[in-house]
Amino acid sequence: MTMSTNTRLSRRAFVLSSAAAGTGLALGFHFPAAAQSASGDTPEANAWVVVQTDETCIVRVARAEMGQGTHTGLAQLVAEELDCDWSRVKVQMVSPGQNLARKRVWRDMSTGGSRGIRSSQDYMRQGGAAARTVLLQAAANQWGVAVSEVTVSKGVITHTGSGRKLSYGKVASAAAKLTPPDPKTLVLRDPRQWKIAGKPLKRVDTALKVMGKQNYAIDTRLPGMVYAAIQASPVFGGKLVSFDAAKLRGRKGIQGIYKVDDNAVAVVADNWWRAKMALLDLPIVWNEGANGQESSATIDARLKEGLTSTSNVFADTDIGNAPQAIDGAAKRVEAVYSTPFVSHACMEPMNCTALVTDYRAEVWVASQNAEASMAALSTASGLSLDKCEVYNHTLGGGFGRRGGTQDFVRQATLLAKQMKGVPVKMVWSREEDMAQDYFRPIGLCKLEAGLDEKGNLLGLQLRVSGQSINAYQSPQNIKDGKDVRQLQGYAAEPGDAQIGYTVPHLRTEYAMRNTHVPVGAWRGVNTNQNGLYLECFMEEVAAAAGRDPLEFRRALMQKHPKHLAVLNAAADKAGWGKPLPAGVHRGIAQFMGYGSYTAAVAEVSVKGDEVKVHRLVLSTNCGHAVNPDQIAAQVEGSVAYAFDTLQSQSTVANGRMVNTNFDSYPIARLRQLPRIETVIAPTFDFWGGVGEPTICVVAPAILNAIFAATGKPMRNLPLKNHGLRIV
Amino acid sequence: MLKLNINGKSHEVDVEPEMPLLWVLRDQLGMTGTKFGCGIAQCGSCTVHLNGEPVRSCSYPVSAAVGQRVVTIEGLSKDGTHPVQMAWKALDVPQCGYCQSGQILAATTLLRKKPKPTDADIDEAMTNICRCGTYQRIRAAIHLAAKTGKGVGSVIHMVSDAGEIIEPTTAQA
Amino acid sequence: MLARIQLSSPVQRGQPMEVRLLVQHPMETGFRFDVLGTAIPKNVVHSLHATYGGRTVFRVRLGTGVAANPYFQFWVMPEQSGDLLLQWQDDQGQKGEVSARVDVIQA
Amino acid sequence: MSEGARLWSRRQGLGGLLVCALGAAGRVQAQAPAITLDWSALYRPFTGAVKPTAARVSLITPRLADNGFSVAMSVRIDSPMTAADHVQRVVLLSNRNPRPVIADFDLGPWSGKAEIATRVRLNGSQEVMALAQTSDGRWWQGTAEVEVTESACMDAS
Repeated sequence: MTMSTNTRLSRRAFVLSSAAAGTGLALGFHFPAAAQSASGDTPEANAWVVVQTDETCIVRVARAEMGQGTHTGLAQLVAEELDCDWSRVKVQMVSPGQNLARKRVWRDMSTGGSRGIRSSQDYMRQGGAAARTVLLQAAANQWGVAVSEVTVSKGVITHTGSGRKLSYGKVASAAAKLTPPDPKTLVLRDPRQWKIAGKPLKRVDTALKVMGKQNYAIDTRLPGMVYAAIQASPVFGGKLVSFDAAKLRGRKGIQGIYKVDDNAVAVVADNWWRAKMALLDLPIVWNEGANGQESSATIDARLKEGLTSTSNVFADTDIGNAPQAIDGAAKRVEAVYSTPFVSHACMEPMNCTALVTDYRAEVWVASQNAEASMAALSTASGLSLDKCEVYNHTLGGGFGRRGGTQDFVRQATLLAKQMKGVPVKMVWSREEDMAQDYFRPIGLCKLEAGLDEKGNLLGLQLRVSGQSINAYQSPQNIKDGKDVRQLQGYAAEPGDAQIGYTVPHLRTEYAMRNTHVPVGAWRGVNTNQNGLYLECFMEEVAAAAGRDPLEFRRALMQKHPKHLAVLNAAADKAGWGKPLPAGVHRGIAQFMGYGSYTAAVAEVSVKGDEVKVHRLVLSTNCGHAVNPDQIAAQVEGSVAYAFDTLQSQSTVANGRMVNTNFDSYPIARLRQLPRIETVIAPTFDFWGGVGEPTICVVAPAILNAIFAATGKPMRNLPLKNHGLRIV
Repeated sequence: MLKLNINGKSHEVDVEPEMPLLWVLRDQLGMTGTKFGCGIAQCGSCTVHLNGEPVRSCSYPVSAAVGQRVVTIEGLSKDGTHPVQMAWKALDVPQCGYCQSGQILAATTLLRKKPKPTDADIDEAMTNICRCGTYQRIRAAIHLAAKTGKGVGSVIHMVSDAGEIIEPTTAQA
Repeated sequence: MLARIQLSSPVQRGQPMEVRLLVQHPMETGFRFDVLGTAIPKNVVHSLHATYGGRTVFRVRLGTGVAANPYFQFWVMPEQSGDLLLQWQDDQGQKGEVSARVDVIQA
Repeated sequence: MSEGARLWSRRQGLGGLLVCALGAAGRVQAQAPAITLDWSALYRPFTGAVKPTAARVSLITPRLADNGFSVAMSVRIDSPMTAADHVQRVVLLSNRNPRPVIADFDLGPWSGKAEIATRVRLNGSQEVMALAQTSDGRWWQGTAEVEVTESACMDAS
């Protein structure tokens, strides 16, 4: 069992109420009605666990559920330590208001960077173990026996001597009165012996989703609620100058037109469609500013300059003398890869319902960080945090769009502030959603390699020229002008995203070249482009060396056993080297991100302009596999998300995004998807992420297979630039 | 006033005839199981049945639904026990779940027309977008509901840290 | 450089007077980059001081940690009517000032 | 003075405008390294060898801030502000900003009240400290914790 160093759990996490009365507890803290149990009795074993007299075990979670299965996984981890009956487990989300009122007892609410489980597993498992401890003690007290004589299984406590039994629900109230154990004394279960965690249990949230009964933020309905459609300046950085409200006079259902911030206008109506149609007909004058001149061509020229420029470039890794080694090599390989902006395109468009009065502000929203929503609400409403509350919902997709960037909360709040006392549901059209995204940054990468006569790799040098997320979002985080975040996955030192190869001469450079387009975290972030650049190039180098691409990689990975093991696992399960049907070719890739190791083998055929992906074998070592079935779900989903890299792009013309709906921005469809196999190879000695790290190996494995099929490297994405399409 | 028959119940709405059925369902009638995704009939999140045929309600004028039987996800079954819903649950198909109302309604029509669909049939019928990428499980769940005995669900190879397979390959459906 | 000043009113002799000052200035941190990846030079208002009736009543040395459009709220105890003068300077040597006449009511 | 008050109401809009103009409308903070600085190293340049006493100083900030670009902060020091007993200096410190000294104020008996408010930049979630020196030369301090929520999408590269 591995515990991170951050296992210290604040005592206040275990503060128990001593105001117990009758069968339940009078809690010092009040949960809103929505979060209360039907029976009304909620003896809180601790902040994480509530055992009810009817044996229901409520596990409280602070992280968001956006489909990635974190609620199920976290509940499994708590239930494992609690040793309760899994069929009685229910998950309850806590709100940021509750978290603040209890001095952030549930800690971080942010859900991104594939951290939902790995950065909260330690204190949540302790929460489960602490609850078990007091429940067992309560039973021992009732029987007048030593706690060492008491065991538990599936929520039933047994006195080993007498065989007497008590259920958790029967001792919950007594347990809640006991002094919580010192977290240091808690011994967590060995993950290799897990009974509830580590198993492919069913998700806790499926039933509602197949009945259309899952309530998403966009489904919010409040008494007296009005609907808003909104448009911000289509050119980033542009300002609203004016709009001609008279043009909408007399239209059915229209209740008002409002300026929102200095760059947007909203139409409010009694029905969203009416609001949206009116907005389409509203004459709006924008001040586009200089950004109106920007286009994909101007951006491309800037990035190209960065590939060869000597200014504003830095080297991060610089081992040996790569330029000299490559210059002197028997054989040289050089390539430039390019990847475009891509869009998050969550299925549930950005939306937020806000209700603001002089003394209170509330939003109903889908957020990857409800506390970020809360802070945005407080700022935009001008009301202090204690007067604000956020009702977070299951997200209809997040992918990094609904994390730190709470622009939708800000807009809805600023709008609702102009209609005090009226709940306003603001929903973005798909076009607005894809025009006002925080896109995955655009980038180019020039790579050079030198081989000796025997085909051994002597030197490797690469330079990424592209937009920096930090420069856009948080420039103060760029240390000494060197934004190493854009080199994610290329770090020579061990860490969350270490390069898997040992090359005698290795140099990685970044030339920051920015654009006016907002950029942000797009599921997998910079591993997506960087994995593609390096892994496609490695295939080219292996081909130049006349080596099998797997063997070529293995030779360079001997000092990276975890990377290598995952690569081998994928190759093994894919049957690397075994015969394939005529016309079918393989490609391979491996990379590391979010603390996890991933690899992929693709089987692809190419006929004319048609690419068919037949099979993908994807392996991962995420350290601990909390729910293998949900890991597989994330791996399968990563394939579809990675298809954006192959076939989609957000182009810029006249300063604005052109591809603003699914007719011009293709999203992977069922018929395009290959048969996917997931290989899970946990080593139990670290905690890695699951939601993101697989995406970055999907596209290079497929592109490498196309290379194998056609003899042409696929350097310029999307694939239509090579006259190809995925069928 | 337009008269609609939705999930076997009659409703009257006072709306423009060109208002898409989706917004009548969601905003006028409060039936939010049908989702808004794109507004241009591309993604299928808004799929409902019209006399058993799937239509994309975001682009379907409400006036054209008058006199026809509209079935939404809320009307597919009372308690989620429709065979397609059962198969969806058995394979834990949904991730975020937002598109699944539409996916399930598209699948039920496919199975009505082709009780034993092939993979090619599924490819052709299932054009709805799922951004979470649940497609492999959607395919498997359709096979499961149809009891075709075909199809591949999640194939999971668990490998121990010693490199051996510790659990056999599991193919669902 | 534009600025706004607001004083509490009425101002009574022997009662502290609230001063709110907002200076329009980007407070360029030096950490930002332009499209070509060139660092934008640091330029912040580095000092600001207030006099009342010719006497210094408030002074602040500030840096990149103060938000764009620096805002300060502070107090001054006026003994008699006079002029409140606020002056500041940024790294590029640009100066700004704003003043307000204060009429003190005898309590 | 009425002129000042009227203009004052535009304060919010003005601030918003400038933030956008900075191109800093984004709100995700990525890869914020959790490097926190040692307080003693931060206050010693002001207090010398003296450790400030944790008393008399109230530092008020919102517990959550949606980004670190503009966080409201106010300081109040318990002092009669007389010629004989007053606060003469107030220093705001960050334990995570690239430049930890946020602002350094001079006050005096003419201030009437030992209260200051401003808006600061904070480089990620951290503790902030207000140091105050009274006219007897003694140093006092108060701290506050701020969670900068923009760090929702951290990815360590």
